[in-house]
Amino acid sequence: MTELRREVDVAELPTVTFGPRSLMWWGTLGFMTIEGWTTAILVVSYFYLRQNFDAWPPLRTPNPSLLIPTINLLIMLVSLVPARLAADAGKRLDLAGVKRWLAVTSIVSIPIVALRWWELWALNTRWDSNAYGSAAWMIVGFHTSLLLLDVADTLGLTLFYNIREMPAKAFSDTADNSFYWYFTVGIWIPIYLIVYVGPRIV
Amino acid sequence: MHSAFDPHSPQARAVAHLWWSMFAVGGVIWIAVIVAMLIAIARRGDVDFGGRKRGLTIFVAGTGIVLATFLAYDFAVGHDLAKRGAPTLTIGVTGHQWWWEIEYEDLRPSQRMVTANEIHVPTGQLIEFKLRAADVIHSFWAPNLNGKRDLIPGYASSQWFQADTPGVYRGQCAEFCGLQHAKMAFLVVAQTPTDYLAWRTASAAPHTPPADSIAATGLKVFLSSGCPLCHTIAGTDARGTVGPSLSHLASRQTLAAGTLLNTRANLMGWIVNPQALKPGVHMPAIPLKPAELNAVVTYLETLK
Amino acid sequence: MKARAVLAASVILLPACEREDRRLNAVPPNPPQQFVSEVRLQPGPTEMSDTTEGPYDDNAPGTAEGQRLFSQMNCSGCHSNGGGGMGPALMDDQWIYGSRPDQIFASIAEGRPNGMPTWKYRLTTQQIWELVAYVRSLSGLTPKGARPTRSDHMMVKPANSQTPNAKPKNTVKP
Amino acid sequence: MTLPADVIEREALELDRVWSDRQGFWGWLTTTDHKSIGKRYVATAFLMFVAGGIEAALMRAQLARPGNTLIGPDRYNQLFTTHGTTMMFLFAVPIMTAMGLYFVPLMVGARTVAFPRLNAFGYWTYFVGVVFLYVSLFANTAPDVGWFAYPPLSGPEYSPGHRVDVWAQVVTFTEIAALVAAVNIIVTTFKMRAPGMSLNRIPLFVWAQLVVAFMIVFAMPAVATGSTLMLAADRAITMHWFNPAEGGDVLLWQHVFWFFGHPEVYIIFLPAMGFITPIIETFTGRPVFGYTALVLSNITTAFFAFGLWVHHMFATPIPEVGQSLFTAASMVIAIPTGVQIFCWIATLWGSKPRLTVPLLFVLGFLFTFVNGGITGVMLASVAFDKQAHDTFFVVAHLHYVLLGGGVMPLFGALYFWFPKVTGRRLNETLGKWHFWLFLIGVNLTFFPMHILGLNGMPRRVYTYLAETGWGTLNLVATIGAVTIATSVIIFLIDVVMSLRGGELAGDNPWNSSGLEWATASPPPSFTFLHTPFVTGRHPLWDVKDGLPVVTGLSTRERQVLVTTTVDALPDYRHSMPSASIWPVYLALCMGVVFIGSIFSPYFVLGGLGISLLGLLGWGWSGVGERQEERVALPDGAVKVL
Amino acid sequence: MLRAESTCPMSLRLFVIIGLAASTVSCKSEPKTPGVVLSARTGGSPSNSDTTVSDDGQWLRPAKDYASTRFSGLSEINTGNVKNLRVVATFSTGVVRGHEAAPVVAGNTMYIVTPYPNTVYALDLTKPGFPAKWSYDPKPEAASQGVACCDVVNRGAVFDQGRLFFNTLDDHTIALDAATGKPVWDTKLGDINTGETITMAPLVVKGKVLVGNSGGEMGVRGWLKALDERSGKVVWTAYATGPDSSVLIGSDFKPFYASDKGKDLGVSSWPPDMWKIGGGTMWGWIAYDSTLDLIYHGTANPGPWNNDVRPGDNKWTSAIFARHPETGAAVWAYQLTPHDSHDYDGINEQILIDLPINGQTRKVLVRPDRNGYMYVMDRATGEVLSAEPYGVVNSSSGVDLKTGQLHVNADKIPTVGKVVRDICPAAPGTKDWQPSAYSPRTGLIYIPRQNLCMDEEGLSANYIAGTPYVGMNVKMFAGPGGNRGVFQAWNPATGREAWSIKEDLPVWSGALVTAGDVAFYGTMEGWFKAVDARTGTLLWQFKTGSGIIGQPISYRGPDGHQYIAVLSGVGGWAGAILAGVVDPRDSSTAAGFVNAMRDLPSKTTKGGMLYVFSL
Repeated sequence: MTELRREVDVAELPTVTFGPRSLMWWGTLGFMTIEGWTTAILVVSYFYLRQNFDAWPPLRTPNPSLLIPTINLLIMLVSLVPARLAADAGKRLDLAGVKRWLAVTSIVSIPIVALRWWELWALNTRWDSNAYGSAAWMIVGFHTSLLLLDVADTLGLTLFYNIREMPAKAFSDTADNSFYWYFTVGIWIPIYLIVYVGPRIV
Repeated sequence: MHSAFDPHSPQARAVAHLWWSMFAVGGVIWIAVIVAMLIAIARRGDVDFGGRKRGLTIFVAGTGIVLATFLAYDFAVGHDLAKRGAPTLTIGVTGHQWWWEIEYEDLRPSQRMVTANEIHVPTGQLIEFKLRAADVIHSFWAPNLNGKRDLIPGYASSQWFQADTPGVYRGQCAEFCGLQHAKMAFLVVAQTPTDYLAWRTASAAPHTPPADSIAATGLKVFLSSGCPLCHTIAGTDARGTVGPSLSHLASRQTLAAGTLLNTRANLMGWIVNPQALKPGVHMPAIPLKPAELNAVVTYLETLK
Repeated sequence: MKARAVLAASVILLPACEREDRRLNAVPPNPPQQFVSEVRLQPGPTEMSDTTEGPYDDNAPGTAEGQRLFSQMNCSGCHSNGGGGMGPALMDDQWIYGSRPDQIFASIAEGRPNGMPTWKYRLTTQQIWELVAYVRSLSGLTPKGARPTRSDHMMVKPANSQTPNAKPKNTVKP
Repeated sequence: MTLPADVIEREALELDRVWSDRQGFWGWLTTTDHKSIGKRYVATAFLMFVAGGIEAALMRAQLARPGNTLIGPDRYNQLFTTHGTTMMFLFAVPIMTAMGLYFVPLMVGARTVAFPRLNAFGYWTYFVGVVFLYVSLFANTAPDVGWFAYPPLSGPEYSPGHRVDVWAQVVTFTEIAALVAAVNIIVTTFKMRAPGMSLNRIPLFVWAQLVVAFMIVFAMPAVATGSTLMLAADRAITMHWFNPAEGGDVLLWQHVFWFFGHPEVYIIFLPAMGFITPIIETFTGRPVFGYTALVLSNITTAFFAFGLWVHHMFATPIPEVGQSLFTAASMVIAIPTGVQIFCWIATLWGSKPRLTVPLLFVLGFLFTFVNGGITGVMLASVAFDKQAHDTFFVVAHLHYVLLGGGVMPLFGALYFWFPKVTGRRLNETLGKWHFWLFLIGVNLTFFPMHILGLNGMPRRVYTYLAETGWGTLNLVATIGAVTIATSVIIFLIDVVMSLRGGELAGDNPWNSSGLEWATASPPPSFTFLHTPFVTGRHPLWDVKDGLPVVTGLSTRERQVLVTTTVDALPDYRHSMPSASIWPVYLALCMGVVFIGSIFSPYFVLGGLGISLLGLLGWGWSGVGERQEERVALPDGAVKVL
Repeated sequence: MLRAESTCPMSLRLFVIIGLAASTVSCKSEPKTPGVVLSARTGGSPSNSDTTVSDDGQWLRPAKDYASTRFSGLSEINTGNVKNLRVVATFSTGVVRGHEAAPVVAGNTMYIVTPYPNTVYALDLTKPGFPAKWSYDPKPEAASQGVACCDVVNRGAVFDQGRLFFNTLDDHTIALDAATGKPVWDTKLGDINTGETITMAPLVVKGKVLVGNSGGEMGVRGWLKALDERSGKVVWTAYATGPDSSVLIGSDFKPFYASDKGKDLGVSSWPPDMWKIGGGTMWGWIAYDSTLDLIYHGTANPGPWNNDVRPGDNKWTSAIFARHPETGAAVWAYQLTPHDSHDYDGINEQILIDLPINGQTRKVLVRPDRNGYMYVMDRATGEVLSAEPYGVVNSSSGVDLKTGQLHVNADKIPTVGKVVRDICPAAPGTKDWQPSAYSPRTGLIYIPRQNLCMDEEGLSANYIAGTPYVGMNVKMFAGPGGNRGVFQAWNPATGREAWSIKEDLPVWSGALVTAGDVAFYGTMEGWFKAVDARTGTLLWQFKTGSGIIGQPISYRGPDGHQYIAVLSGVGGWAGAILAGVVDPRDSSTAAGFVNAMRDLPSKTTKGGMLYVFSL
């Protein structure tokens, strides 16, 4: 073995960091990129298929309903607040705050998932009616899988915080969980505009 | 009989020229790289580092020039291939699993003609092919005459060429289309305009009822079996469009989309057990008694 | 132990082999010889089975070939895409002449008096059996994994693979 | 200051206790050690190479003479599809990322990858895919529509049964595995480099892996979208992405597939570029010429790779203007590749290289790959491509590129790093036999195919007529295939013999310069006793008075050093999770979801349900014990808890 | 009843029996206005020609008169008292398929022919409850049901010279002695094995029984045959396709438009041999103008529906012919829809009236066609005087009156593998077979019709004799407005709609209009409706047992009072969902019509009943 020579000592360095300094944040960013890109490919395909149609939505397919999706969008936007507050509490190492705001985020996120069911039917078409239906269902459906994943993550974290003592790095995880939630809500805005509002505009 | 190296049309010739020039330049580059590599490992002694950076610049510039030349040449050839006058003949080609339906178009509907797996064209004239797929994607390719073009469901496409010299050129489906992709060939028979017209007239001639009695029995057997449900023989009551048209079958050179030479033995074998010769083909084995088979084949052989 | 594992594995895999097997040169079983009874009533203790399988019922390529024949032999002209029209619907639970594979074989091969032609002189036994499998798939009587799903056509009905099993109810001749 | 030997010994013992896995099967199953996983990843992928090779050999046997009836069309179509799918999805990409997962941490001086459990999950997911495809092959349910699975042939109407579903889901498994690996490699490279390894000191191997990881992130979602979200949905739940009658479009598939498919070639080929540079450096004993040029050409290749996909579709009716653009892009990509070749030859030039087996494979690479590159430029020409497309000419081209540009460097790499991984060297003599037979075999098999293709022989045909005159050249190609098979058998014998009694290698048998050679062969469970400190591009060649290292990482837990992204300054100490069964469990859940989806959508729901359980378990077991922690608050302060 | 073999038996008989005409009606004289029937209207109002005059006490043929007006001169029932109509008799036919027939009344007997099995009943109108005098069962072949495209309907019998003539589904034309119900002759005209059936009501003109075949969806070759009224022997056969000799195009043939001129167009406008299986059947209505001595009939759609396999104009399908009844020789022909791609059969009724056009009165033929246009043609020459759309049409953009050409909208032509959406009108056309009525009093045509559009996809069509030869996937749905049916009053003089009534379901019954200015029609829900012929106001309605697709008639009973009769019994193409054993989950079922009719079973049920109403 080569002879070793001490150059630096890192014993004093921190063990928990937040945001871009932490590994988990980068991992989260990686998956956001993959999922965002997948969504982008679906959206491009949606517009590609649109060229095959004279009308969009196709003839005798009503426009998507806006009521439920808009309500859900508003709930999602509102949910950003507790998510942000939870992240902030985490960054302050405020255990009570983290518990409180995680719980609020969890409670707010459940109706989002529930409304998603009616949101799919608000497309007013079926996935097996035609390519328009397939594309619209698939985009919303794929986002639903992201949504479920993050809601499950939030619920799990909330659960853990309430049944055991969590180490400090969980504060960082809480912040990353909120970070992913911003993404989930963030890409929903263009999806909402493209899939639900778009057919009404053009 | 079937090669891009042996062009018989201006289109295929332009591509062949492009190929040979790319081959020459590419070959020189390949040899140069190998020689450089061999010199590099053979030269013993630490050679100085100077000049490499300039070498890199020159190399990049050189590569760029070669590529730009290729590109320009390719665009020129592409331009030539895309350029075409009004076709003198339009032929519809529909790809089926696994045979080709050929329709000679004509502004007078009654002069249209449908045949299969063998395309006759006059030489010296631009022929346009309207390509359509009946099921999956196929690709129309007669290498001696022009490059390939895909037949894609939901899309209309076309290809064209002008055969220079009379001859028989083989073509084959070039896009994987399922079980019998390998046995989906066709022949392009280029003929002088006179010969072509003669063939065209003969092929449009109505069916004459068979004179000899065995053939007449054959027709009867043909019509009372499953054959007419899939095949057409112009002028008879057989009007099926599922399989290739058998009108003038005897004048074709091959059977089963270029799979077999059109001989009596092959025809018999094909009718009795097509699955042995082309497994998976949609034609079932026709249960005929030997005498019936003999009669049917005798009849089919009269379809010149 | 090892032998048992191998046996278990083959039991799992065998249906798959069966289901995907392209029987290019198959010799299908002979057509049913007996005449088909058009009533369910029979004197004495009854033991009627509706579970018999046609040779291609659990065979996806065979069923697909049946689907092809169904449109090419113009079955679809009368029976549409299973919904009927000039002929009776095939995707519902009503069977005038019985839903068993041998009964359907007989219907196709022999024809039926109210307009169903006889096909036995035109189609081979194998082709008729393939049609039987497809016809049964229309009402969900064949295993789901072997049934065709949507074809590349206008969507006029739910895919066969989505059709719930319509438990046959034999009805009398109209 | 030099570290005292007793401290080193004590620390080594403590670290080994913390990092090593439990004994026995359970330890083997639950390991998150990137080296264990990397090894089994490479071994599984190589097994797939052998399996794909056997399929190829069977196909060559069938094609040896015209009208052969050895294998019927049904089996042949399954074989060539399985061959293509295996080679692309189960061999080439996995083995390249596996090499990265094993070596990137070693080369950047890290103890493990950034996400060890994710790494294990990736491997097991891939493993499920492997098992699935091969079980289906033996159950006569292997896909038979080509590795490209063009609809409508692969659609529900023309591919009844589940064969294509198997394909679509096998692809899904490998997508997940590749994406997980890519994220791991990216974060490992960005955040876990040894202090001092700034961006301009990253080894070219790692650069290549990094670039490829980014390509995976942007390419793989395309085919995942196509296969899982579109094709499988069309087949299973009656969607209409590819049904022209209901507004779908069969060319959409070709776009999404080749948007992945072309970068895929570079995903296979660029890591090989990373193998070549250290081999050339080591055996010429000098730094490679044009480090910056090589890095830049890697990056440009990656960018251009996304702009070429349409050249797979020149025979389709798409606008000619678009085709011209793609022709130009396809030709331009030759420049960065040419630059790389120039740099390597310039490095070799007059260097008195040691002609060991790894270097021989690099030379074989040049001989073969340049040929494939030149035919690649030819195929970029629309006019010529319309003749050559979908013929054996393309088969020849792609095998020259992939065998020459991927497999040959891979063999070189296996010979080169085998001592590091196993502690023993491979036999040089057998290696030379392997090399020469392989080189001859590849050229004998594939060179005739150029001529066959232009003589009109289409791809994917299970037989051909004697009248076509293709018999002789096909026979030559089959003989070549036998030669290749022989060479691979020699290699396998060499591996088995060397594992048993090969020459012991020592830490750095080739006198190489990379950090991976700074630790023992095979590396200990903790990889590096101390994280090295990097002062140049060639750490071991730069060493003057002992390797500079970092101290202060805990020896009581799996702690690694995280550094800053650009300059690689020490930033914080990160605790890695322990071994866990949950990655295996979750991979099996993926199996339930995706394999089950073929049979019923309810499997998806059920599978997701049990996956949630797995996620909870994963999260629970990853929380770790509360201990003294130093938290870096966002405002810069450090709070000790 | 006069039995004289007069050169002009009809008008003479009319004159003698009812003496309605104010002025002498003679065979060769210029037509004059029958003053009693026609109230004087302000200048320029259309008048009916001699061919419309008929015996208002009886109803001898489904269209009432040779001019196909379905106008009854009886006026006892009028707009004021129609609300008092009540059922006076019912009669169950014993069949529950689509009843498209019109009862015919001759003397004191009413004759009904049922759908398959085509039983004929003679009802005695003199006795209470109209008991059956006799019935006749022709026992048609059961297999014929399997080749009848659109239910096993029959559109009625015809009475002439003491005999009743009717067709059976299995291609027989039978003459019965009207008094005894004994068959006089029975001629087999076609072969169900090739897909031929007969559903039309024959017409007797000048001692010839005119009969055409059905089966355009089975790849048959359409024909119209004339049978000798006495012997049943076929006198002439005019095919719709093929060489001029078989279409009976000879030296008399003088079509108005250049596109209809040429030799053997019935062959040269088809790909080789396709004319032999090209459709052009004749299952609709025939009119007769005794002045010009011409019969007018249409030909149905070309086969198969998939138009890819039959490039060309496909003459003489979807056309109108004028022929001499004795020889069948064509005098002119006009192709309404050349190269039809949407099943626009040209078999609808032609109403022969006199119409003021540009200040002069022209003898015209009015044809509300399937393709969506109301053709007004000079019936002597075949010139199209106007062709206005009377429903929603986007499959074409109008008719060029100079060339006679229909401007087809190429975007709406389906080909194999291509789905074309939103084609209006749908395959049954703006109006199908269901005949309209014309009232000389109001000058309006009363059109029962549908308002449907469709999606179409071409499929490859394989010809197998005796099996359907269609090659099209069709999905129909309600047109703009959402109502599937319309009862429309149309002014042929102005080419404008006068009024219309929206009906939820297609109006698949015939129309009747009376001198009491009441128009009658039935709906598929089963409502039998009477509306004011001038305004369209609903005056009375009655719910029958099943949906109505029959043709209402009016006659004077033995008691001297006016009666209205109609058959109720849903079915036909529109009612296929009830008539056949179909499954509405398949929207292509019954060639796509079922998709538009999924709710029919919830609105009515099968039936087969005659209803007779009176004040």
